Amino acid sequence: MQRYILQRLVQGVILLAVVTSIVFFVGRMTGNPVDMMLPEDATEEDRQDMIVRLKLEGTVMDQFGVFIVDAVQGDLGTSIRYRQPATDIFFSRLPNTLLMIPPAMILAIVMAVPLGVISALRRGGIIDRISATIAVLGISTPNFWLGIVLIYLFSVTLGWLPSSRMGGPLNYIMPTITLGTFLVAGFMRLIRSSMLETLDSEFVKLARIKGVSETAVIWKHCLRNALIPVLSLWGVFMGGLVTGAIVTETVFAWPGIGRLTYEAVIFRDYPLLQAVIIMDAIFILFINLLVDILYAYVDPRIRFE
Amino acid sequence: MLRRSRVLGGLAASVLAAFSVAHAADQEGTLVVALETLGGQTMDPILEGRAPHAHYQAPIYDALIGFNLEEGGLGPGVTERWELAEDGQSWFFHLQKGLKWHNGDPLTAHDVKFSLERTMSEESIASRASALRRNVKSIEVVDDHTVRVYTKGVQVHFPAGLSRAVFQEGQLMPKNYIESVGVEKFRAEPVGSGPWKFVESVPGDYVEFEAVEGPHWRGTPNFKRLRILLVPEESTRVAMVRTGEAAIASISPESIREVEAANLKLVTVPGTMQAIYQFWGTYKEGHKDSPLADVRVREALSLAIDRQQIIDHVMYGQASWPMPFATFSYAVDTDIAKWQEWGRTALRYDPERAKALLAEAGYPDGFDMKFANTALPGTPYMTQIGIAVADFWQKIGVNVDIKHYEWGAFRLLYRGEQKSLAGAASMFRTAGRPVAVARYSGGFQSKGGHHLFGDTEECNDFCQAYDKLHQEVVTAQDAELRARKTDEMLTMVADSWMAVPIIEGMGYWAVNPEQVGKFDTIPGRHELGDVFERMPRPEQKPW
Amino acid sequence: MRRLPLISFAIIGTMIFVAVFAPWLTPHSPIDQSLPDKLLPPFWEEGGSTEYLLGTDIFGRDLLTRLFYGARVSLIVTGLALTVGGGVGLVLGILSGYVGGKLDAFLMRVVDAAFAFPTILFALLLAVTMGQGMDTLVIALSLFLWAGFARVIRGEVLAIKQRDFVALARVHGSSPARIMFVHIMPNVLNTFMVLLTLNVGVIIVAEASLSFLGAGVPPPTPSWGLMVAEGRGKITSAWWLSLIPGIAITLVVLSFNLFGDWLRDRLDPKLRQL
Amino acid sequence: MDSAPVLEVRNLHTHFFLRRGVVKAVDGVSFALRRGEVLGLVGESGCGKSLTALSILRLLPQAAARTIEGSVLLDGEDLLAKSPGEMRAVRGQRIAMILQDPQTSLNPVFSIGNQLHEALARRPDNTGRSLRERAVDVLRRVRLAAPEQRVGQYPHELSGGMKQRVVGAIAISCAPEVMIADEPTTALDVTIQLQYLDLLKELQSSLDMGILFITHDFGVVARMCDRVAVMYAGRIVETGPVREIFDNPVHPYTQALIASVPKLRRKTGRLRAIEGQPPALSDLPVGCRFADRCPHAEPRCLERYPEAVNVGENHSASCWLAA
Repeated sequence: MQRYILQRLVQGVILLAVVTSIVFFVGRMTGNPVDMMLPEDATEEDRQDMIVRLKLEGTVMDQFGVFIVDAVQGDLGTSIRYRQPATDIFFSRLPNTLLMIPPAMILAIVMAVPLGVISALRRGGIIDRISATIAVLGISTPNFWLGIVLIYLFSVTLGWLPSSRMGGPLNYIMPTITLGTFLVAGFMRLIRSSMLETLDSEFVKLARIKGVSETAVIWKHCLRNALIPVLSLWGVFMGGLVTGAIVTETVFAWPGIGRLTYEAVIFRDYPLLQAVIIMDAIFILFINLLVDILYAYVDPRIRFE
Repeated sequence: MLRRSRVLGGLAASVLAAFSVAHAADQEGTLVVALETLGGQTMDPILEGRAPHAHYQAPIYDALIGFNLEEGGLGPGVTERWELAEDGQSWFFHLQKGLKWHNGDPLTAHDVKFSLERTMSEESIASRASALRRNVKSIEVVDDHTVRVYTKGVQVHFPAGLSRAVFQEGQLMPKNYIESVGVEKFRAEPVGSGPWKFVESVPGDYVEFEAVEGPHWRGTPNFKRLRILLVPEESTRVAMVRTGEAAIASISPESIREVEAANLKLVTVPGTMQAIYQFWGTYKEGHKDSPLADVRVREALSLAIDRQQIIDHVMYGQASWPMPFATFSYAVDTDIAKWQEWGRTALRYDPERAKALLAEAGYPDGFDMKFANTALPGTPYMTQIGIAVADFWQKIGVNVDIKHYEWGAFRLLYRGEQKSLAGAASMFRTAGRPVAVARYSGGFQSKGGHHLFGDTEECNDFCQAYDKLHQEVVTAQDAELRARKTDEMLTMVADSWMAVPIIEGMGYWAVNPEQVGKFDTIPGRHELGDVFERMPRPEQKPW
Repeated sequence: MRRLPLISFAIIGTMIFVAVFAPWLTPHSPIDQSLPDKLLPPFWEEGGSTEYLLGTDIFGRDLLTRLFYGARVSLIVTGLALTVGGGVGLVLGILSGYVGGKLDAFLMRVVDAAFAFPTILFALLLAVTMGQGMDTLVIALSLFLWAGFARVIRGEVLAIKQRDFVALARVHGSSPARIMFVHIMPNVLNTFMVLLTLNVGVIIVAEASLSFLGAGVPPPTPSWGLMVAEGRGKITSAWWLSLIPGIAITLVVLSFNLFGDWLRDRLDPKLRQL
Repeated sequence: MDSAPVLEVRNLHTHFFLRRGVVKAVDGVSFALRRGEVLGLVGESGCGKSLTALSILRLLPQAAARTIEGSVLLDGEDLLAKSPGEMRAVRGQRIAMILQDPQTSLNPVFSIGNQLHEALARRPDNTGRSLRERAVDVLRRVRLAAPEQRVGQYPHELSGGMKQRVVGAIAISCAPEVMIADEPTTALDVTIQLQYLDLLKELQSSLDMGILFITHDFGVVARMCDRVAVMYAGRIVETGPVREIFDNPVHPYTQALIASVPKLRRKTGRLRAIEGQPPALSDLPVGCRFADRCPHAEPRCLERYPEAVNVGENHSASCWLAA
């Protein structure tokens, strides 16, 4: 186990190096923060001056060298736009995003597990149809649009909820739904199909033969098996979550890292972009590692060499 | 109409205090404003290069030169009046007396010298810092209320850059405070001299201010607090104004219907920008014989555009008929009436004439043309204007190959050799500034950023003639001469049809009438950082 | 056995039909503007006209026409992205599963990387680098897709590789390439087909999100995702702008999902974990 | 052998009601199982053996399958009349079952101990031993090596034979009156098969259970069973003591089955396969269901189904030839 974790960590570092390099070079192909700092009719003289001011002189390879040397020492540079250390900015925004993700996850689990299980049990029944509809709506509704419709419905028309921004518990409701919907849809589909699979299995039959109650058969024997594919496809959901966070944070004026990342791209704030993507990647890799360890715990058949 | 001859430094500062009779006891409530961007959200003026400073720095910092609040353009600020020395090589700035920083220190000429020097310093990334460095020779404190700035050569438009009507470089910072507490502390707890004091800034979320208690020359706030929120999504901003969570939100013309349907107020700031299109590198080898190099074709393309339709339908009626390139009603050294008339006739919709001109130029069946569509920060609706313009061109038989560029990507295209833009048209804009010639420099001078007439290596007769004329305008000390030369410059560019105004845009604001009273904006300045202090509460001045 | 999803076929068929025959189905152009006719509501609403059955957009363009042409754009983008992304995923998945060892370890780490890297940001970066366009969009969406395909296909191949016919082919001296692409590939095509249909919805919605962030299909070209994104600010004053293309997306995604479920049940009842 | 039957199935009909028609998978099955007896239920796959077993336990696989007629008497109580809750009390405690494939019949994500506990916990034990001790004990009774270690292990760590012993342990954990063994050795290696059959025999005699032993293999029947019921296309066609059936099979299907078992062949030197396919259960003929494949078929075989007739002591057959 320890060896496995170590191995994964080493792989993670290599991966980070690759991702970082890609971001470094692709980022620099997309434009230049200098241009974003200057008025639209600035002269070449103004540009050169600003380049010096922002310490962006030298070839891309020179900059890369400086970046690597600093990065190895934990310094990911200073944000061009905010003039602060990029990692400081990341960590000041991170808690906001971390506050948004768990409610979405909980929503997804609270809705998807029972609906997925029930629709598998009553295949073709009313709940199956309703949850199939929810799933398709969840998959096919772009979440920015869902967020805006929610705002118009619950804030503007009904006046029940604050329209956006962080704040009290009520402020979390709409962002949670917006971010959680596609998770609900995805989880529900998976749980339903893997429940169907396990319900047909011999061990469920044996459990029933043993006289185990139907409740225990479903929620203990089936569900635990049905959750395995959900865990194994976790990475896919994580990717979706990052996308969802960018969109949700934009719609709900949520000062999190999704929005920060987006702005770093648009503003060509290279150091910030690099820092944010490196930190995002570390975060996701770490979560994936945790999930893999959890996976081994849930499924005893998995053992690490 | 708005014809006037401006004598710089002629106005008395007391005029400005007309509104300000409010007292501390009369300040209540919080004014909440939702914006699409807070820029760098830094409270250090030398670290913010772009327009958002006029929203979230303006409340606490005064600028050396102020606004003409009614008409737009320059007016008195911390400097009551300013004048060019006899020899034209230096400017005198005479400061208001009795101004104080929020910490109680008096605001003096030493602060002004300190601020200008700090803005020009190595650590400054203010957008025009390099221009200041190039233009300023030295700064001298004559007495506590007089500063003299020695310029390199004659700089007749030098003070304009020190007003927020134009740029940010005139913002004043407290010398003693910064020198005693250090820059880091200043950035965390900034002290200014404006009508609002800094309270807090939460990155990516909001900036909050508190009204100063005593009367302030810019106007004494009627609200106790001012909170400026960052809300990137426009639909959300509109919703917030509807629910009353925000009193004011920036919008684009697309939301105008939504705002009116919801019984909100629409406030427009006139003359904030011109949407234009321009032709790049037509002077270059390989493009000299292209259709766009023919002035008749370029004129035809302008005649093909029904500007009234764009104003009525793309801008929902909230835009004006344009004047010549970068020229607004508050422009200096300009015969406004003449050029308004010119706009009406020269920029008319005349597809028949357009087709005739095309035929005359040898393109009766049209031609292929590349058109780069883009929107500059703060004016997203430019993309839609671009789409509409392309459609009008298509209708007179031009085959327009329209491609969209995100602004940062477009920015790459026109630096250096402009290879991928040469021979193509693109959308562009000119911001609402009183001194047109500054914008002409970037557009048409051979050393300018766009150099549409020719570059430093390839400057034909026309290009050289323009460079010469431009130099005459910026060095003309005599007002009358300067006006005449400015007129010649406008004519030369207008007749070239190289950069053509489409419409004059506005700043658009959705306002909840129950949250804030009726207020006036400053023509040409989209941002409201210099307006907040004069906004009444709804009961003080209902809509 | 599930019944043949006739309604799904009908909807998918309609979409393909209108996409292919768009120019003959409508008198309007999807791009030419008629500014004075902007924002007309659908014909059944007050102020609507039968000339523009589903109303007009902000440039006075017929919404129905744009929906037809949008189907075309959405189909092309989806089709290409699935072909490229799915194809790469298929080939790499087979390679990874069959060859195994270091190649497998390497490819699976790359798949992890693809998941760890927020794909939408890469799409954004691409869009700002290359300029918005269908080509950029297809590349971005393909990058988004391939890893998922590769992972699932690899799993299938691992199972298939144990089966007798593969051993037999090996005994007969078939080359690895032949075994992979002649013997194994046909056996994963079922899974592949199902993945394709189930990803249609994912792509259409991803395209809409990219449009929202300003990196989708460039206007004035209509795509359903762009139409929803552009109409989002007018939900109360001109609901048809975003709701109608939204409904179209939902119907098509629903159809492809039902079709995919049916296909999955039909091709392999065991293949439920998708 | 003359004791009252512990389990008696009378005229059981379990059908699938599908969109394309009714599948009569169990179509009038009757038999009786006595305490301490092993009754073999023999037939080709698909003849309804397993479904008969599941009908007894009322664990029909899908909503579409229903028992529409008949009765299942356990010590005289009709199981079909019981409520779901009462029925659950019967399963595991009074009737246990061993499934065919040990590889899939244990839940992969729970430990052996955990799966045993579920069964053990249902019967109170007054010896004061912990569940774990009882689990170890029951594993010991199925002759599983190192039982203390096994309780903590997961199914994938055990071999097929070991798993089937665990399944056996689960089955006997509540000392049931009846055990249904559905082809318990089919999936095991031949050497292990014999050991397992011996184990079942031993458990049976020690617990005095009645075992309903479902198989398609007459070789296993000969080894295990006291009596045998031969099933074909949803019905029992012949039933009787094992020796009697082997010595004197009456029904041509029984004869064919016996003839197909290599070791038991007597008269002919050749192994005989049964030609043809059983009839579709959704479209059954009116007459004898084996008539199509029967070498002795007569016209009356096609017209009417033969009633069961006694052909010896406790030996009956449904065949016109016997009548």
